[in-house]
Amino acid sequence: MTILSIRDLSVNYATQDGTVQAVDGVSLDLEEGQRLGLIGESGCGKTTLLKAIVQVLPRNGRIAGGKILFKGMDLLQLPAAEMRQLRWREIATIPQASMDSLNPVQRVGSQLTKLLRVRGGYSKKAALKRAADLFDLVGLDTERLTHYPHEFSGGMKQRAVIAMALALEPSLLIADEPVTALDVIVQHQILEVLRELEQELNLTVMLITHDISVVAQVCDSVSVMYAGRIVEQAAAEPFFSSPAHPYSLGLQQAFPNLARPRDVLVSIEGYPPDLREPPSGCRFAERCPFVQEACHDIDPKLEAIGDGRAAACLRSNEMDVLRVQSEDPSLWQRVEVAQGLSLAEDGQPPPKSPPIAMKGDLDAPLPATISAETPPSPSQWGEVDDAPLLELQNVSKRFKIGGGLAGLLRGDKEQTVYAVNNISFSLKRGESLGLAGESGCGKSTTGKLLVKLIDASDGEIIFDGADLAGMDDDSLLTFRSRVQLMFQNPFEALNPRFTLYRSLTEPLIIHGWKDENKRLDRVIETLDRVNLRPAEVFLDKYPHQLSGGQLQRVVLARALVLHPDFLVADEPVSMLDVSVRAGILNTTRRLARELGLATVYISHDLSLLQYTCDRIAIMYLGEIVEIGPSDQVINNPQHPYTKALIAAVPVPDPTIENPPLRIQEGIPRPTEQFIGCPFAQRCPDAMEACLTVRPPQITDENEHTAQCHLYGEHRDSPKLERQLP
Amino acid sequence: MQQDAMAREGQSGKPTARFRQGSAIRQLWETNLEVFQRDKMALFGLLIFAVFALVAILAPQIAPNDPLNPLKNNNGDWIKDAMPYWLAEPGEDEAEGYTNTFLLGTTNIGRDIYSQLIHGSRSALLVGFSAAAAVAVIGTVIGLLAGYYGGWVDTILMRAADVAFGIPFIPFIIVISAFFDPSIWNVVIAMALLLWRDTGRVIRSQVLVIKEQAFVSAARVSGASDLRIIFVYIAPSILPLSFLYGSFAIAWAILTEASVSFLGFSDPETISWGYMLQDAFNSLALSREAFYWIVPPGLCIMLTVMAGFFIGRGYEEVLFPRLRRM
Amino acid sequence: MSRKLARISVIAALLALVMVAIVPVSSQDMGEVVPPIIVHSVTQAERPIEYETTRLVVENMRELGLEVEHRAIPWAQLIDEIWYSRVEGEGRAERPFQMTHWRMVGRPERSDPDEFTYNLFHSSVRDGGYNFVGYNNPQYDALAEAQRVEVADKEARLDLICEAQQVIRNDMVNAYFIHPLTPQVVNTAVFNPDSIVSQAGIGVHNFWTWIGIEPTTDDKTLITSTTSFLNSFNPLEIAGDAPSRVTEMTWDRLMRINPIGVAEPWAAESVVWEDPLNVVVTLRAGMTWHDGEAVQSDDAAYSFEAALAGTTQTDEEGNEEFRPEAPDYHPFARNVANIEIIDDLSLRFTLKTPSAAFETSSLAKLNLIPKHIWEPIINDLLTQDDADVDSIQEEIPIGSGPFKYVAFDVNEFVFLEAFDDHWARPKIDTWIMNVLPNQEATLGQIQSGEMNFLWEWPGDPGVLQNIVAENEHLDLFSAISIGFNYFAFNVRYAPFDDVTFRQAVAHAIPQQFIIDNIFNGLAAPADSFVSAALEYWRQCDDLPTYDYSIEGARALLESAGYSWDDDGRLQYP
Amino acid sequence: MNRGVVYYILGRFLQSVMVLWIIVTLLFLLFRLAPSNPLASYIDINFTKQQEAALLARFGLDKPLGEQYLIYLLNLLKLDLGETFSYSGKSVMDILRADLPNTIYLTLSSLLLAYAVGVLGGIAMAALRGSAIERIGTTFTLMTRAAPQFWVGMLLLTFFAFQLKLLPSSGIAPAVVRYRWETEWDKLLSPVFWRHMILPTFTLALYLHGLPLLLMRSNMLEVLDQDYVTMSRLAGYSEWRVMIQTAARNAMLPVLTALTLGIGYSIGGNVVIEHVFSWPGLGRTLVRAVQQADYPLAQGAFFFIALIIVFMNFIADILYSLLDPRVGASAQAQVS
Repeated sequence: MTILSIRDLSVNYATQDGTVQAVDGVSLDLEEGQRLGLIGESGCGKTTLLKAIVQVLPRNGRIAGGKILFKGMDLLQLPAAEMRQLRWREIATIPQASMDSLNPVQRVGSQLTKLLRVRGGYSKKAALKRAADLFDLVGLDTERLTHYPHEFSGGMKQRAVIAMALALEPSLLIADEPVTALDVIVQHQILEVLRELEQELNLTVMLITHDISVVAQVCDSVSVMYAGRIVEQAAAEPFFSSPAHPYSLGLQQAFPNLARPRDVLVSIEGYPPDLREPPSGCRFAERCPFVQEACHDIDPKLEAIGDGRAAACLRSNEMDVLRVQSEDPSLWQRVEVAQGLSLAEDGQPPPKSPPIAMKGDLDAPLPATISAETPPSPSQWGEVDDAPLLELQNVSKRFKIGGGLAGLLRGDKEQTVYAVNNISFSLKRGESLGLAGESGCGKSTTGKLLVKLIDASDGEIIFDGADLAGMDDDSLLTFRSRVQLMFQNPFEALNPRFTLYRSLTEPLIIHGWKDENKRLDRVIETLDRVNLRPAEVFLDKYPHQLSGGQLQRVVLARALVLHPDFLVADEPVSMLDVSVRAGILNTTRRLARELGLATVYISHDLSLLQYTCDRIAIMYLGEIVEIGPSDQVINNPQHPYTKALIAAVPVPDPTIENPPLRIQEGIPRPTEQFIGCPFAQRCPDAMEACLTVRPPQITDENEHTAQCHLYGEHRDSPKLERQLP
Repeated sequence: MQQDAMAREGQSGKPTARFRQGSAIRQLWETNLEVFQRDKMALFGLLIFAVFALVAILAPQIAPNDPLNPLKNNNGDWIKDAMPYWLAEPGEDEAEGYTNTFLLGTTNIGRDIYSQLIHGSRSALLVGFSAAAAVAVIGTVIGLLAGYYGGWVDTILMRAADVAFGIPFIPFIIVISAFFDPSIWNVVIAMALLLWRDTGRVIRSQVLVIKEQAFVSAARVSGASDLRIIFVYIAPSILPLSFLYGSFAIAWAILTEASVSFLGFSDPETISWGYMLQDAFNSLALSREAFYWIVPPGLCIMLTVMAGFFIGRGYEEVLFPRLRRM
Repeated sequence: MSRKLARISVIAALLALVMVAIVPVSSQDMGEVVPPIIVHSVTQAERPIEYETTRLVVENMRELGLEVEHRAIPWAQLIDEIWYSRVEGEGRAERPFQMTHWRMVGRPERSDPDEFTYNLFHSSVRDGGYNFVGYNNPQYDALAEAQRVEVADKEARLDLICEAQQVIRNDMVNAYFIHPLTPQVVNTAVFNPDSIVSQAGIGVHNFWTWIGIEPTTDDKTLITSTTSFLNSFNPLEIAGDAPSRVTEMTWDRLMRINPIGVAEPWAAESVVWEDPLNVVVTLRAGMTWHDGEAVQSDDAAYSFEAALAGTTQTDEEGNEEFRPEAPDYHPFARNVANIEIIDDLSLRFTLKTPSAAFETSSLAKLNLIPKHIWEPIINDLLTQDDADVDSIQEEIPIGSGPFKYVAFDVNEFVFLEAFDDHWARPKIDTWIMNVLPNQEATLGQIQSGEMNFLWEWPGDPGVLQNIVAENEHLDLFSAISIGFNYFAFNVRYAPFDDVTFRQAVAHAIPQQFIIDNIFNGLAAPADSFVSAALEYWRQCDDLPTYDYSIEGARALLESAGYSWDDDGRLQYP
Repeated sequence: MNRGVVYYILGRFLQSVMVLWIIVTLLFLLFRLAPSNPLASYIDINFTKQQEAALLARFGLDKPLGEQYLIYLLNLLKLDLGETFSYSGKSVMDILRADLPNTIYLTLSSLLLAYAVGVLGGIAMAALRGSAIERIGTTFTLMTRAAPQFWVGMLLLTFFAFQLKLLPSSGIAPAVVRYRWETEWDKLLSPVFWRHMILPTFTLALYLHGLPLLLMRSNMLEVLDQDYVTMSRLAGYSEWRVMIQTAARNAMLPVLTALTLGIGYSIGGNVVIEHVFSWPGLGRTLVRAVQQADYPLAQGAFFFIALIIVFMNFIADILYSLLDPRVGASAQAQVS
C-alpha cells in the first residue's frame, strides 16, 4: 500500500529579493517497502521537500499548495502536536551533515536513551537495553554509549544517527545525503548497514542524494529532481540502462565509472535557472544540448512514457536517438556563460550559445608561445624532456601538537603527528600523478610540501634541480612563479573582497609586472584558456556573484596566470556539483596536455584519478603503499589497502555488484611510528611479519610498486587470526 | 581570433579604468556603508554622535553661560539653586534680583547646568573617541601579530592579555589618576593599557581563521610577502572588527570617565558629565531633589554610550550575519 | 590638563616678552613680569567649600594682572606639595609652594592662644613645624616667647598677644578670611535642647554636651557620625579630629577646658601653684579605671612620664637626636622637669620654665593612662628603635573617662557606653559614632532618625539650613570656631616675600561675599589667628583691615612701584 | 573527566598563578612610582628628618628596590600586606579582612541575580525574536548597560531610601545592631544586613544582567540553527525541550566564559556602587586609601580585588571544562 503520497506540493521561501519557488508542483508516491532514490544537484529542492514532509521548514519557508498524505492522513492538516508525535515514530529522518547532528555536550548513549524514554515511553532499564541493541544493530561498540560525539569518527556518528532514527521503529525512513563527506570505505560500510537494515526491518526508504552511484547501490526506484520539479521517475534498472531525460543522461555521462571508464566525461555546463522567476519553458532548456525553440516556451509536464516510467521532456519520444548522440562529449561542451551577462558593456544578452560555435571552442588553437611583449617567463611551455621535473627522496613531515608553554597552559600534552612518512617519487614534465587515500592519510600535507607551503622535516624535494630546502628569496620567487596550487573549496580560494580581475592580477603584480595593459592581456588570455568567455564580463565580478563551477575555473586561471610548469590540484572538484565536475577536469586535463604541465591530483575518489592521471599513488598513514600506472593500480591492485579502496568505490550501475569489502573500520591516529606495516592492524591478510618487519617495496616490469609483505620474502609468514566484517 | 579581438579591445584606452581593483579600502568603506544601511539602529547611533559632536564643537557658541563661573544677580551675589525656568514659581527670580532664563537651572553655587551639560559633551567625546582609537589600534595590531605569527609572539601577547584581564579596570584607573595629575587623559591611558585585551583576542582568533583560508595560502603560493599578506589580505577583513570593538570602546570610555570623575579623580577644570554628577552628589542635589541637575547628565551619558552600543551591534550584525535573525 | 595650559601660556608669555624686547618701539621702563603663581587647594570632591573659595580668589587675583593657576589636588598630595615643599630643592614637589588655602581646626586645647601664637609663626618651627609659611621675625619671636612665660599677669599677657596679632596682621603673613560657624544639627525630639552645652570656639559637639545631654525618650542612645576614618583610639596619639573626640571622653584628664575656654580641675580635685615652677595636683578620691583598678597618683605621674619617654639616637651625621615614644604628646609634657609623688592621690610637677599655657595645654591636654597597662608597653617600645606608640592599638582600650569602649571597627564605627562608676556619669547610656563619608547618607540618616546628632559637616551649609527648616524635630546649632580658614603665603620667596604684594592679594579676597555665598552666612569674618570666640584674648584695639577692593589692591601695588605692561601683566618694581 | 580536562585545569591553575604573580609585580612597581609621599598621612607638627627616616625604615621604604620586592613577595605569601599608614596599630590585613567578605557578598549576590535573570531573559528574547517584546526588552537591557551605575544607584537611592523610606540608604547595618556581631555568621543571619544589601545588589545586578542576556540571546539564535537542534526538532521533541534542554545548554557555555568579563566589570562596578551606598567593601576602602595616600592599604585592596578576579576566572574556566566535554580534547588535533 502507499505509505507516502505527495500531490503537487509547492514550497516557497520568502527572501529579501523575492520569493523562491524551491519546490514547484511535485508529486510522488512511495509504496511500502519501496526504496526511492531522490537525485538532484544542490539547490534543486530535494532537501526542502524533505523538510516540507516533516514540517520543519525554516521560518521564511511556507507550503504554497498541495497535499502530503501519509498513510492516508494529510500531514498539512495535522495539528502541530500530532505532527510532532508522528516524527520518528512513523517518519524518521536522517538530516544532512549528520556529522553535527549529535548534541556535543551530551553522551551519545544518553541522547539515545533520552529519545527512547521521552518519545518512546521506555522505562530507564528498557531504554538502556534497547540503546545497546540499536548500537549492535548499526555495528557500534556498546561501550561507546558512554562516549561524547567528539570522541566518535565521522562514520560512527553517522551510525549513531541511524541508530537514533530507527529507535522508535518508524515505518518510513528519509535519509538526506547519508554518506556525503565520508571516506569511501566508511561510505561503503554505512551503505551496507542501510541495506541490511532495509532487509531486516523491511523499511520504506527515501534516500536523498546527488550521487547516482549511491542510488545505484541502495535503491530500487529513482526520481530525478531539477529546479524544484521532478523530471524523471523510473525503476532503478531502466533508469540506469536507459535514462529518459536529457538531464538524467547528462548525469550518467558525467559520472566517472571505475568499472567502465570512459575517455571523456561530459559536463552539464551552466547552472539551474533562478527560481525567483523560473523560465516559462522547460527549466532545463538553458543547459540542454537537445534544446529546441519550443523548449523555451512550452513547459513539459511529467508524463508516463510506458513501463511505469515518467519523464518531463518534449522530446522524450525521440529519447533512444538522443541517447546515442549524447555519447559524444563535445555535444555537451560549451563556453561558461557569465551570470547576468547584461553587465557587459555592449549590453547585448549573450548568444544562446549556438552549438557550432561551441564545438569550435573545444579545440580552438591556442597561442603556441607567448606574445613577444610579455616578459620571458622562467619556463617555456610546450617543451618536454625526460629529466624528472620534480623528485622526492624519503620525504617526511612531522607536526608537534600541544606541548610548549602555551600548550601546557592550554592543557595539551605534546604529541608528534607523522603526517608524511618517508615517501619518494618523481614526476616528469607533462606527467600527471594522482594521490589517493582516506582522509588523514597525509595526501594534502604532501601537496603542501610540494608547493612549499610547509617545509619537509626530513628528506629532500628537488624541483628542476633545485632543492626546496635551501632557497634564497630570488630563487624562491622564481619557484613560486613556476609552481601553483589549485584549491579544494573554490568559495574560499578567492579573496571575497577582491574582484576577479584583482585576484588574477595579484600574482602578476607580485612578480613585478609593472605594465597594467600587459597584465590585463595576460589575465584575459588566461580566462580564455579556462573557457570563461568573454573574459571582460568576469573581470568586474566578485566571487559571490559566480557559480561554483565558474569559481573553480577562476581558481584554475589564477593558478595558470603565471604560466607555471607544475600544478598541484587538491580535491579540485569535490565541492562541486557532479554536473559540472567533469567540465573542470576536462579543462585541466586539456591544458595540462597542451601546456606540458606536470600535475599532481589529490583526491579520495579513485575513479576520478583514474580518469585524469597517468599514474596513481595510494597513501596510507603518510606512506605510499602502492604506486604505478593508473590502469595497473585500478585493474590489478597489489596492496590489500588498494584493493579495499577499489572495492569500496560505488559504481553507478545497479547491475554491477561491488566485491565484498574485507577491512576493519577506523584509521589509527598517525601519532605512532610503526615497526612493521602501518596497515597491519586493518589488513585482511595481515601476517605476523607485518607487525614486526617493515614491508619491502616490490616493483614489477611496468613500474608498478607495492609496499607489502605478500610479495616479499615473508610472503609465507603465518596469517594473523582475526574476524572480519 | 575571437579572443585576440578582445585582447586588442582590452589594450585600447584605459583598460584598468574599466575593471575595478576592488581595493581593500574601498571594500572597507562599503562594509561601513553596509552597516549603516542595513541597521537603522546603527544609523541612529551615528546620528547621536553627530549631534553631540556638533554640540561639542559649537559648545562656546551654544552655551548661554560660562560653565565654570557662577552666575551673579544684580547684587553681585551668586544665583544659587535656581530652578529651571519652566519649574520655578514665576516672580521668584525678580525677587532674587535676576531673570530666570536657565533651561536646567543652576547649581548650588550658581553655575548654569545647561551650559555645563553642553560643555560636558566635549570631554565625553574627546575621551570616548581617543580611547576608542587607542584601544582599536593597539588591539588590532596585537591581534594581527599574535594571530599571524603565532608561536612565542602569540604566547607572550596572549598571556599579556590574560594579565590585562586580571587587572581590575576601574581601580586601576583610580590609582593611575591619583598618581598623576587628575586629567581625563588618565582614563584614556588606562583604557589603552587594559582594554586592548578584548579586541586583541577576538581579532587574533579571527586572523587565525582567515589565515587558514585558501585565498591566503594562494597568495603565499604565488609568492606574496608576509607584509603583503597581512595588509592586503588579512587586515581588510578584520578591520571592521576593530571598528566594532572601537565603537564599544567609545561606550566604555565614556562610562568609565564618568565613574572616575564621579569618584572625584578628575580634573575639576574640565567639565564632564561625570564631574557634573559628582558635583551634584557632593552638593547633595539628591536631598535637594534637584532632579533637573541629576538627571540630564546621566541621560546624556546613557545616550552617547547607547550610540556606541548601537553602532557596535550594527557591525556585529554585518560581521556575524547569523545574528541577523530578526 | 590645566597644568599643560599653564605651561603653554608661560611659553607664550616668554615669546611675547622676546618680541617686545626685539621691537624697539617698546613701552616705558620695564620691570620683569611677575611669573605665574600657583594657588593650591583640595579637590572639589573632598571639600567643595574650600575649592570654590580658592577658585573665587584666584579669579580675583587674575584681576591684578597676575598669571594664576588654581591647583586642586587630594589632601594627601597637598600635604606633599605644601608641608613637605617649603624650601627650594628640599621639596617633594618640583618647587616650593607659593600660596595655598589652609585651615586650622578648633580643638579645646587651642582655647589658649599660645599654640597658635607660638607654633604658627615662631621661626624655630619653620623647617618642620606649623610655621610652614616660613615667617621669620625676631621681634615676633620675642613676643611669642614672652607671652609664654608671662604666667602671673594675665593683663600683661593679653597685651603681648594683642601686639603679636598686630604684627602678624600688618605683615599679612596669612590672609585670614573666615572662622567657620561649625554647624551642628541635633534631633531635639529625643534630646532636651537646654541640656546642650556650647563650648566657646568649639561648638555644641563637646565633652560637656556628651556628658550633660538629656535624652527625652527611653532610648538613651546618642548616634552621631564622622566623615573621616576613626584611625585609632590611643591615649598617647593625636590621631585626628574624630578620634580625639572619642579619646577625650574615654580618658579623663587632670583638668578640662570649660565651656568658656578656661581650664578647670576635673580628675584633679585641686590644682595649686606653689610658685611659677611648681604645681601640686590632688586627684579625686575613688576614681577607677574601666577595668576596675583604682586611679592613683602614680598613674597620673606615669601619664606624663610616658609622654616624656624616649630614646636618644645619633644619626649618620653624628648629631644627637631625641626620639620620643609618643611624639604627639611629647611637646605638651616637654616643659616638665620633674614629677614627685606625694601620696596615693597627690603629686607635684616641677617645670623647666614658667608656662602660662601649662594648665591648658598640658594638664588639660594629656590623657590619664593606667600605669599597669602602659608601663609594659612603653618599656617594650623603648627597646625597639623603629616603632612608637602609633603602632599600638588596644583590643578594648582602658581609660577612666565617663565613657568606656564596648566595640569599635576603625573603618566603621565606635560604640561607647556610659561608665557607671564614674563620678560624673553621663545621662545617656550609649554613644555611637558611625563612619559616614557619604553626605547624602548623613542627611538621610539625620532626617530618618537613624542618627540623632550631626556634628561634622564638610558640605554646603545651606543644605543643613534647608533640612532643619523642613524637619521641625531638627535644630541647627552653630558656634564661631577657634579654627579658621585662610590663605597661607610662602613668605620665603618672591613675589610673596614682599609685604605690599601680600597685602594687595589680601585686598583681593572678597571676605563677605564668600561668607554670604559659599558659607550661606555660617561663618564669621576673620582678621586674626585668635578667634573672636576667645573674647578675652580679643580685647585689643582694632587690627588693620583689608577690605575687598581690586582697585585698592592695584593702587597699593602701584604705590609700591609695581607696574603693568601693555598686555596688562603685573611687573615687579 | 578525562585526562585532557585534568591537564586543562592544571594548566589553568598554573596560568592563574602566573598572572597573579605578574599583576603583583606590576602593582609593586606601580606603587613605587607613586609621586606623592607615602608618609603624607603621617604629617605631624614636630616631625624631624630623623623621625621621617625612622618611619621610612619602619615601612621598609629605605631598602634597595630589589630587596623591597623580595620582602614584599615573601610577605605576600604569608598574606602579610604590611601596616597601613593611616590606622595606627592596624595591619592592612586587619582592615581588609573586614572588607573582603562584604565585597564578596555584594559581588556574588549581584552576579547570581544578574546571570539568573540574564540567562533566562536571553532565552526568552531568543524565543520571542522579532516580537515587540523582544525589541523593548533588549532596548531596556541596553539602557541599563549604558546608564552609569552610580547614577542609577543615586536615583534608586533617592526613590527607595529618601522618598519612600522603604530601604536603608547606606552601610551594612546601624552600629546598634552591628556591635553585637561576633562572627560573619551573625552578620549573615541578621535580616538587617540583608535589607541593607537589597539596593546595592539590585543596582549592580541591573547593570550586570545586560552582558549575559544579550550574549545568551545571540548564542541561542546561533545554536538554534545548529544541526543538532534541527535534529531534535526532527526527532519530534517538544519546542520547550528543544529550547531548554538542547539549545540553552549549549548556548550557556560562552555565557560562562563571559562570566569572566562579568566579574571584572562587577568588581570594577563595586568601587562606584560601594561609594554610593557607602558599603564597607574593598572598593570603598581602595578609593579612600588612595585619597589618603595610604599606599599599603590601597595596594592591599587592589591586590585582593585582582585576586578575586583571577580566582573567579579560574573557577569559570573549570566550570566550563566540566560542562563542555570537548575541552581538553584539543590534544586530539585533526591532521589531514
